Amino acid sequence: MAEQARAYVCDSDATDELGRDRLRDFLQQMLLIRRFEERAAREYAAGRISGFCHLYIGQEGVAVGALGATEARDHVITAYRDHGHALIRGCTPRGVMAELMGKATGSSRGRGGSMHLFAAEAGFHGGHGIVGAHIPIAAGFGFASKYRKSGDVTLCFFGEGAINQGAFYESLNLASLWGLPVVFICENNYYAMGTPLQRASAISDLFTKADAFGMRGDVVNGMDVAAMWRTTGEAVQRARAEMRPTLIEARCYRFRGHSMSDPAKYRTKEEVDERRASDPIQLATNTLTERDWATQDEIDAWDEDAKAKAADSSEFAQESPEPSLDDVGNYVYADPMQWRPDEATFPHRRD
Amino acid sequence: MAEQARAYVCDSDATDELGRDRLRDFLQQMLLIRRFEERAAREYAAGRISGFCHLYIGQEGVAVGALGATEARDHVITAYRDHGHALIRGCTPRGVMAELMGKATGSSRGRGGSMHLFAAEAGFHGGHGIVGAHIPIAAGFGFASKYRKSGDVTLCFFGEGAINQGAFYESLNLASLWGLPVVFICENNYYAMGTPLQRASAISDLFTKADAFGMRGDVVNGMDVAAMWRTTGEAVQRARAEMRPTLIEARCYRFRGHSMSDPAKYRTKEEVDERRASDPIQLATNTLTERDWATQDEIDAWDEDAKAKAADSSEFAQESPEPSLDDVGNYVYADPMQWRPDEATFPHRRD
Amino acid sequence: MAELSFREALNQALDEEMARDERVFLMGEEVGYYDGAYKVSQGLLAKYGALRVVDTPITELSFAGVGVGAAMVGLRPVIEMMTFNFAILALDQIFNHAAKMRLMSGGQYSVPMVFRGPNGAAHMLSAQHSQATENWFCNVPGLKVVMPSIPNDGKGLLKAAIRDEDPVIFLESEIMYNMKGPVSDAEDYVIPLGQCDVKRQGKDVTVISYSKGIHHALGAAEALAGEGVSVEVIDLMTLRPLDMETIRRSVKKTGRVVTVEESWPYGGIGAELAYRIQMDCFDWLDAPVTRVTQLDVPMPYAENLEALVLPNVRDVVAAINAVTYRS
Amino acid sequence: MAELSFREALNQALDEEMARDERVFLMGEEVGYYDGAYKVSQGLLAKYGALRVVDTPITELSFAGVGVGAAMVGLRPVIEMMTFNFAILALDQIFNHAAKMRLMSGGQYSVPMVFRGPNGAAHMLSAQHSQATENWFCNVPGLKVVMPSIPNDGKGLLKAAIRDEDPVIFLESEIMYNMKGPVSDAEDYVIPLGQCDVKRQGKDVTVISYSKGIHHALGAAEALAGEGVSVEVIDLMTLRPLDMETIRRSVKKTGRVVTVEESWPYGGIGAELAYRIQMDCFDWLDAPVTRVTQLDVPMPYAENLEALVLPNVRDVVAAINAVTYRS
Ligand SMILES: Cc1ncc(C[n+]2csc(CCOP(=O)(O)OP(=O)(O)O)c2C)c(N)n1
Ligand SMILES: Cc1ncc(C[n+]2csc(CCOP(=O)(O)OP(=O)(O)O)c2C)c(N)n1
Ligand SMILES: [Mg+2]
Ligand SMILES: [Mg+2]
Repeated sequence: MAEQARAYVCDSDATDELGRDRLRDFLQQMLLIRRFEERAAREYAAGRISGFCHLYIGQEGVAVGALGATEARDHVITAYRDHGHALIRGCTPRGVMAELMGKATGSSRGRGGSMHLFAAEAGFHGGHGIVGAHIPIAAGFGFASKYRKSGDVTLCFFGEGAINQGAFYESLNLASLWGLPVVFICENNYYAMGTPLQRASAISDLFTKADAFGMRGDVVNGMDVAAMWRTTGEAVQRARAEMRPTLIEARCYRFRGHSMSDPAKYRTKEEVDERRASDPIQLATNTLTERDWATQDEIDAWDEDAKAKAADSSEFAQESPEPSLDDVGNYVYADPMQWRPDEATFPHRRD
Repeated sequence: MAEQARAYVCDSDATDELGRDRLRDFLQQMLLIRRFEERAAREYAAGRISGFCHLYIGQEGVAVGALGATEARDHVITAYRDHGHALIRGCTPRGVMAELMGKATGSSRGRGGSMHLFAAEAGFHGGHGIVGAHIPIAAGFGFASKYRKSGDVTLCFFGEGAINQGAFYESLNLASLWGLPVVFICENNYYAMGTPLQRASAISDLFTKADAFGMRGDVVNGMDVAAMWRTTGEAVQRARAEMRPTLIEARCYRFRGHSMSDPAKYRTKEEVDERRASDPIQLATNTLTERDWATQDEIDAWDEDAKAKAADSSEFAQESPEPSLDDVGNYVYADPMQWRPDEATFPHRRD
Repeated sequence: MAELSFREALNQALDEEMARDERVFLMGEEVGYYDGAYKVSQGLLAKYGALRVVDTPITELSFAGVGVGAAMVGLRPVIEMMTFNFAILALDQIFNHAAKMRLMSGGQYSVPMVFRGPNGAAHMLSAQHSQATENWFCNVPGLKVVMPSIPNDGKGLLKAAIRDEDPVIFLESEIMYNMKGPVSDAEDYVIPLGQCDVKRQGKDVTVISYSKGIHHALGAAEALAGEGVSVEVIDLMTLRPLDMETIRRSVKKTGRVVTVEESWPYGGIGAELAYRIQMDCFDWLDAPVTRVTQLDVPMPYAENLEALVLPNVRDVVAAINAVTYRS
Repeated sequence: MAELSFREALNQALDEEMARDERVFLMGEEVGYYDGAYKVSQGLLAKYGALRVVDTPITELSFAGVGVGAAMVGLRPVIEMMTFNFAILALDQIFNHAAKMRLMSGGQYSVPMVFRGPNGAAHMLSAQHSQATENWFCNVPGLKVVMPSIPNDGKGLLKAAIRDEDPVIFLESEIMYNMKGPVSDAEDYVIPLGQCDVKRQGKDVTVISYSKGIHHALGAAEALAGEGVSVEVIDLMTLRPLDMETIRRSVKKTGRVVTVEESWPYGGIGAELAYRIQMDCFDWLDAPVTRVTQLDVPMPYAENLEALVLPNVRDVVAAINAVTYRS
């Protein structure tokens, strides 16, 4: 994998299959995520965003390639490193940036923040903060698909650190035992906060854990959006047609720290630079230009467009109002009245 | 396995290794467990024992063979089906029977009952009721051995139903990652209450799950006390000498219901009868007599002795006093006074 | 009114709701082929099939999560915990997911599901199998908590819980499944959540309880009636949210309150009731609100110790005597 | 007295206890090579090595269990939960095993261990990362619960917790690690568990709190001192077991009580204190015990909503005014 990860262009067979138009589209999606997050990082530095903020920079190929292999009716769920998945699955840049700034116009009305983005209508079910805990929830979506014979598929993303949580294993067993149409995608960026894979997992070929549940396991270069698309596509097909789950290990890398507050002292500059050579955006760019599927000018224009969208989202978010204090009792129960004053502390708090 | 499980005698190589004296000893231990539990079942029917009572009848070969491969300094822990392990690892028949009857003379002073037998001095650490939850605790014993470089080994027994709990996988990962001297012994009796293995686990060769953690996995006929002894012995050696854990799948069968209250309608009489043919006590008996390592008269005498011990334990237990009500606040904290009256309800309760 | 056991009443509720709404399914350990560890789901597999009555491996955390996911996309799961002692393994899905999904998403999701099963002590099961877990759930906003005391309420409340748009923790008493009682024959009998029921009218003392405790309360009321003490017994039925109106009305009438619960005292239901009552009815109280709870110890196995640890009619009588200064 | 941050004071306690007793080890996520997610364990790996400062995979349930097992056989584990929001995954090991092993075995085992880490809200972390979890632990017999409000107490209490023979839940405030304060230079500074500390003497009102709430209480006391209201502030320090003597003495002096906590109200610490105070000091109370808590909602992300949901000095002032009938 390491070899392939350093490759200069996307896998050529996968690229042939993917085709010009989709690869052009994928690059634009990756650029949007990249520029949006670079903007978010600046807003964070400027103090306009607070709390935990986990950037996806470097891993864009995984979400873009994988989601590119799904249909609109399919379900998607991931952990707290969710900006990328959200932006290409139902959340607008404005909605996400406003959410990061805790505004009423945010995609979660300012209730969830960076870690809890959702777009229920579009089948993007979050945005979750407890490592590994959303994996059984994904199995629940798969169960619902089987229950309704609806033919839709669930993509569940999680980091390699989540693989050590019992919920991961329990869910794989249920998915295989019951035949649930779920694709489990482990985004192996080799670090869980400051802990490298080898200090957390007894084995390093994580995709082989699928064997313990009689499930298909695949490994793919997550920095290669075309390869990611192809491997996920096969798994989605397996889920939709045969009701069989798959575990995909997508090897990738995050170029930034774990969150905005992490100096990432646990890895060398050399290691990071080496991995930057396989930046998914660079790979896609090289592939498009080499094949004359896009000119550098076009790509620069896409880049400008992405930056413009990011800038617009920031303006929108800054101008947006904070949530109304009167709504503090909403969204706890279906009926806001279920939130009884006498279950709270002092009434004056709501004056 | 099924084939072997129906074999008429114990594996001959294993038996050669084990030798005459130890096999004679093993049979006596199995007889003690068997007769003790038959007695316990009668006491239960007579209303002298209440609560949950899970009999080990049919699985004696697993505990006797495995524990026969350990040293006194080693640690043992199991689930609620613990009478067998307790009787050959520090608990007396009197202490266990008194515990089952909830008497002050019980091995846990009447606090634990059938599911919570302990003999701390002898390294028998229970007796636990939450399926799968004692597996991480076993890893903790292993961690302590590594921490102290004490060279002792932990045997952790659990049912095949526990294999679907996340704690099982988490613990295997820790044991392999950290190099803990723990032998994980899955007593696969094919049923978890009324749920057959194939309706609970996506795969049936459970020992292969060890691969997911870079750990050695073995399967053995748990009805064959000699084979059980040999396989466990190798694993104990691997743990003690190389600090490497092992997962052993011991295929066995319980001849009684899950607990005293289970009619076991989920399996046929034919299935049970077929499995009775490989009763571990019968296998050991056949092996000893065939090899002229013991006469039937000797074996009958051992059997009588086991019955006598069971009868004695019952008399002892019945004559024993109930725990004193004054001690209700003991064993909650090291200092009984930590249990403050004002943290309880009415003082008169303790009058 | 048919005379039914708690088990049968709950079974009827499940059956009727599954027949009424095909989004409703039951999932848990041994709920199907075994007909339920406590036989509450008897016959449902045969009637509704394995897709709607789902046996699970022993994996509480994850099948609870499967329920949360299924509810998020529109199904109405009823997740059976074989006993709530095991639900402790699933608390992350209940506290962090079921209870918070609506809020975290700014109202994009409802999690209409029920976690149900036996709770509290049965008989001689020792510490790990005898816990009354209601306190923990009552503390968490986003959850509703329901605990019926008689078969009739069990049926009406379970049907309401299944139809509720929010996650409901429905706790049944592990030793009351065989208790019989009259159950409404109404076509579609539903008891709204969030309301207390006055199980016995009285004027001298208010005893507030739920589930098993109601029977201790009624027993004490009966015993003291002879001695001229008129006891009002309020059945919370829904512990969260609490119906304080009914409670206040009673307390302002009697001025004396005893609470009865099987859970541990610290931060229990009695503590919460005491807080609210002394806050709302300070000038009406003639005696401190007095609670009867389980002793503050893990449950021991021995029969005599277990009996000592659990609250009983005698304790309630003693508490009533205390608040009426008869002792 | 050296001026230390909470982080430094806790680090000293860990360092001193590890130096004093080689059975003591620290285990958790990022405690070693990363020097701790909140840097409480800074430098300990370098000093004590990887066998005594152990980084774990993300597997809360099991490393909590490893701690229980190690404690059962004589070690003294300090298990760090990166935050207690994640400890929910480990509650089975804490409730069903650490808290019950001694009882279930009839006293054959001690489980001398500490579960410690940040608790409560930090700043804009939303619902899953902002929980004050103390209620749940306080409810469970077999556990002790400790929550320091200043660095000095943090050091003295953590050392006592590590030496205690029972499992101790030691909850630190996630946003107070940088707070500085004088810390005793005593050779071996240990504050016994189970005792309150009167942080400010007063005669008109008793405010009972712990951890972060103490600072709201002291702020309110300061603010009201000018208006001639003399507020006594009691720091529980140990929430379980509760030191009722100190509390009763104060309440009998002031007759008015306000409790302050960051957790949710239902069955909270304030509820328990209210129960015991009205039970023990019924005739001394001039006003209902009044609690200040977090609003009864999952924590929202937005800064203004979070500020509204969390208790603050203004709330405590309002509560004091209420119990003194000044409002
Ligand atoms: C149950 C739980 N434990 C710990 C944490 C704290 N935490 C947040 S992210 C993280 C690392 C996760 O790493 P990985 O799964 O590889 O995802 P990545 O951050 O690399 O995308 C940890 C330990 C948490 N959020 N939930
Ligand atoms: C966490 C948990 N869930 C459910 C139960 C109820 N229960 C007790 S034993 C059992 C079956 C366990 O089967 P297995 O692990 O195969 O052990 P066996 O009984 O066959 O020895 C179940 C479901 C429990 N005790 N703990
Ligand atoms: Mg990672
Ligand atoms: Mg079994």
